[in-house]
Amino acid sequence: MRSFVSVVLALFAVGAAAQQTVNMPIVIELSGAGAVSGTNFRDGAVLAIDEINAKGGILGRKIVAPQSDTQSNPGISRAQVQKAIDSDPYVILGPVFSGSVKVNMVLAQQAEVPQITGAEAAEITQMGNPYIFRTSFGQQMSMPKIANYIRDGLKAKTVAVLWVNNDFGKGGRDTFTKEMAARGIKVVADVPTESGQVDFAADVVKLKGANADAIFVYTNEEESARFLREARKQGVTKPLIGETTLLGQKVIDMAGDAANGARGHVGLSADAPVPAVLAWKQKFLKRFGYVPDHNGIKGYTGVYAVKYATGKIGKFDRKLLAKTLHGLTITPKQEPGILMETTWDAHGDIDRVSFLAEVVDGKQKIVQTLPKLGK
Amino acid sequence: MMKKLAILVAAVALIAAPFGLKPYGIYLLSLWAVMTIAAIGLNLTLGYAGQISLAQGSFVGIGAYIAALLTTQGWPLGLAFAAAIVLCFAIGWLLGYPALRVAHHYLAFVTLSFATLVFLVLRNEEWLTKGVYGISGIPRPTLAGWSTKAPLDFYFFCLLILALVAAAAGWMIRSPWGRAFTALRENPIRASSLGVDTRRYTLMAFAIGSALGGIAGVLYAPLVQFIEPTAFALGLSLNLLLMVIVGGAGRFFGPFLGAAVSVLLPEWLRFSEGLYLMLYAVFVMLLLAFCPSGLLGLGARARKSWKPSSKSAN
Amino acid sequence: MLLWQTSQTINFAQGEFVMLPAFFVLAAMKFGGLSFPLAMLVGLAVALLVLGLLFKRLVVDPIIRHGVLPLVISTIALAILLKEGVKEFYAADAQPFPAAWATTNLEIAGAAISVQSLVIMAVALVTVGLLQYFLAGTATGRRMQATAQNPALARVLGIPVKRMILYTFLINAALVALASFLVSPIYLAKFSNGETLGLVAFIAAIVGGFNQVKGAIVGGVLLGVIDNFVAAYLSAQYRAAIPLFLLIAVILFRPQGLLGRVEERTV
Amino acid sequence: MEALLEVRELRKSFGGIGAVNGVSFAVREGEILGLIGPNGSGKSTLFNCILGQLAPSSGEVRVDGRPITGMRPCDLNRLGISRTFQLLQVFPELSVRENLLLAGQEHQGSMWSRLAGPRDAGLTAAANRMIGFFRLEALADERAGSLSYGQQKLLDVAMAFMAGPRLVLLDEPAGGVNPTMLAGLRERLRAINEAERATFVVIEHNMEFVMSLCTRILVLAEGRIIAEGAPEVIRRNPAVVEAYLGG
Repeated sequence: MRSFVSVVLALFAVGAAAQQTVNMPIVIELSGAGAVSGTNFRDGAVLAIDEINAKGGILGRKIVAPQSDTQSNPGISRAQVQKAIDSDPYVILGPVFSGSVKVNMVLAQQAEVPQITGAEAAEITQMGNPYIFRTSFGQQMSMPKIANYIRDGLKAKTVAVLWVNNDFGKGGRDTFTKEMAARGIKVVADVPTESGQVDFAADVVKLKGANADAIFVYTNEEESARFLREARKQGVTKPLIGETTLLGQKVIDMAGDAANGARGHVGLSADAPVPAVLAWKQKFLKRFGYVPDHNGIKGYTGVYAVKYATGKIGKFDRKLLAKTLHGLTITPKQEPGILMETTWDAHGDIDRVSFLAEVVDGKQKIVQTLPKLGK
Repeated sequence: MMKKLAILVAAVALIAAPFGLKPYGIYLLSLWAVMTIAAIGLNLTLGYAGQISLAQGSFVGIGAYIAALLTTQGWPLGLAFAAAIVLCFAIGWLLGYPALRVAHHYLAFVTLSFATLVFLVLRNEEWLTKGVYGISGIPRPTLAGWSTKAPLDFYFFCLLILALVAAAAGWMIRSPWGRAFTALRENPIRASSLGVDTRRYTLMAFAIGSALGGIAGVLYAPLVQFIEPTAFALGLSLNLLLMVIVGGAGRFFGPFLGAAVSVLLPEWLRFSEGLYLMLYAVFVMLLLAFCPSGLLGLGARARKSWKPSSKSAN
Repeated sequence: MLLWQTSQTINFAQGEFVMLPAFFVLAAMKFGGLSFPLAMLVGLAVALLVLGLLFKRLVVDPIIRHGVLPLVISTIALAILLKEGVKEFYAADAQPFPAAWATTNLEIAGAAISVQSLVIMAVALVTVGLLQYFLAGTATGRRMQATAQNPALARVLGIPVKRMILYTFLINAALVALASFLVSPIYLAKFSNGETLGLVAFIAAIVGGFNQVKGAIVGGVLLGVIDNFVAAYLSAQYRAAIPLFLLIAVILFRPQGLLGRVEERTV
Repeated sequence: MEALLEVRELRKSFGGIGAVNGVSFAVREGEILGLIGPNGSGKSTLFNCILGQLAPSSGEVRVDGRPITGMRPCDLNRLGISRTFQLLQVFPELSVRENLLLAGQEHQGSMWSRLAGPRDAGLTAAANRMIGFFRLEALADERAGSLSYGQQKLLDVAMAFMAGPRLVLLDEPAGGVNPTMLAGLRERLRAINEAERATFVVIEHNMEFVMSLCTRILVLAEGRIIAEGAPEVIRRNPAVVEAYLGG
């Protein structure tokens, strides 16, 4: 019914395109535990929307993007997504927290509204929902790459895991452990930490005691920074391996010297050695006054993906948009705003090049570029 | 007389409210009804019996997890209600024991510890609660052929439960128990010398308040249709406490207003975008500065100033 | 971080109070272009003004007459306000905070000890010493303690109760500012830091005994040791529960705190 | 004849300092026993030990020959032992009538029947009788907290009688009550004593009040009984005079 209305509206819109707008609500974590990621995502999306609007919008329609804060609370995120759906949106952007996404992706699916999420938990794209799309690697994509690096790059036989005990950290840890088992690498220490934890002394003691060949760190940015400082303080010498949340520029800024030597896999990075990404970073910094993390890229590229796919269809049709995005590859040549060549698979997961990086002298240095999986 | 009329008007308004609202508004109203139930429970413990509890949110959580675990296994929601009431009553009873030994902020922190413990158990005991992943796909109930799947139907279901709970709580407060609870709050030593079994009433106040929290939880799970531990962390308990105090502790209709402030006010303030939570906080602080006995206290004060003949008292 | 109950106030925003001064400093450096030491002084002054004087005048005074509960709620709201304010007007992400001293490690008998920890310990000890001296050794301090223990009696004895309470708030503000400057280089300055800090501080205060400065310190140290011990040797998943159980045990079996004296209860 | 209340060798000390040092006495049914003594002589502590608010360090309390030491106040109350406190203890947020209803309700039925069963069961009638008896009619629906001190004191006493107790321990019922009201109070107490055969133990500093009300008087000093006898005997006892003037 709703999509029928929107089709009618879309057809009608051809005549009155100049006055028409397209509604892309942003439902995101602007307060509570997810505020950092959410704010990045939001600002990334806003940056893209303003650029697109400045150039005349999508198919001649300006984007309007009302923002609503989920307070990092799934119950409230459900209310806000409901509100967004009530306003007859074209696409919903956000949220980032996997828990929140799991609540409201069902609503978006029922209303047949495509949802561009920032969440990375593996199961989201495995529930058969044709309206959910990621803009970054899910954990089931990134963990094998890290696992390979630990086996081939480090030749480690044992590994210790430090993870943050929320859905993000737990999901990553579970996937990682599975990948380790598949490669015959033993997990000798398994250390959960609290979200927002400030004192990592005991955890570092435990990790040191395990004496593993490598330590895999999967916590949010600030905790990573605090951990790095504590690890430096206690003189940990084993390689510290991580994802974007360990190697990001933000972590490096916060951890100072202590970040040097940390290395690992970066699925999506504002520090990627891709000119388009670096230029984007500068643009973002100039506009918002802070250095974005990968969530900024998620929001930004998500909006551009919608723009490109819509342009390809030639009209505003939510169902068709979802269908088009599945299996779609967008290259920066076709759409500069996508920054890097990106492919969506049938589940809404993405495929993209990624990087192995190391922190050297307070800078993230890309050691190796890993190709897309699909190639 | 006036009061009865006001209640009637309010009831009609609540039944009429969702018509003309979009699902979002109906969802919020349903959430309000659920939170009101939990707040009524806390009001019993705190407002009437004077026992501070920072664990009410945990009972909502226990109720919600019972509902989620049972209904996703195909059991009816009615069974979840029964199980939640029994279990929360029992746990609430046990939680009441520290209250016999300590009071005020010490009791606050015993209950706070309990709240943290419940959160940790919900998060860490993955075999039971699915841990941080949460439980999704919680079905909404069908009652004698009436499916509450649609937002409107589910709202009326919540409203029905709220009415039942309110009626039961009202009955109790007007029974000798209500007087005994008040006596417990105002002067437990004197109450005891008048034959009031303070121990049993204290435990009862905790247990019943907790059971109502459990009922709210059983409704919360199918309302949101996804639950995870952080929703029931300390924040919810503090929020419920805020509802009770802001509405007017120890006043029957306090929780109704308090829940409205807590659930609906932030939504109304969203026009201010990033500032809305700050405005909300300022509102709460101002309200408490000018009327520490809550919104209903404000009403009572207004009435008093109209009727200067009644004796002023402290 | 540890002076608490002198004014019979439960402050759920105490953690936010520790979080905030670091941002005063950062803001002074960023917008005022001040050097770090100067910014610290500004931060301290602003903390005294806002977290001491204004907090008392605008939040506590109008409400405290009406009982503790409304005040508790009000401080919860205040915590939201402070958190959101910092997030909205400064930044949502964690900010590195300069340390006033070297961040290098010292090798002592083979163990690495960071200068930071030493400085923190030293400053904490000196502060406690000064505070203890002030409260027990000076006339004003003794008056403050008298006020805390029995305001009515203190008034009868001719102690300017109001001013004493104000002093208490100012000292509290100074202490949180100090705590803020000490922990922020390690913890990083972030708007949501208060949530963790407040709880820890409060538990420390209860464990050690209310209105006992010494007790709060012992409580704090004990808590830190136990927390780390549990995380290292028992269950890291349940580490948050342990201090709380300690708390319950203390409350139920030694309500006066580990170091506190028994207060006679009157019927 | 067996005593209604019997106290044997009761002792209570706080941190090594004895407040009650071996007190024994008996109260016969229908008696009005006065308990006097200087401040700090242990009168209120004695009451608290008898009534379960404090646990005695040693000694025994019997009612009808049955030991009740260590029983909780609420259970004692339901045995028909009631009390008032030295300081005012009414429930300020409840109305006068509700205060009285509360004072009577726990003596009826079980906890469950109080929740589910008939609301009243003669309770309101009893409360109204009590209101009439203590002449509180005009104030029946006022908040107890809004009453004058003397009125609250009357209510306090009325509450103690609500459940038809056999033994009432009154802790300074005359304190702070004006002389007119005091005469009324004495008259009421005497009337109840005669009509219901209710037994009283009264702590009081107002000598005139005690002497005119009580049939027998105990004098306590430093936690011990130093004199016992009819009012006129006590009045002339040199030890009593010494304790009051010298203490």
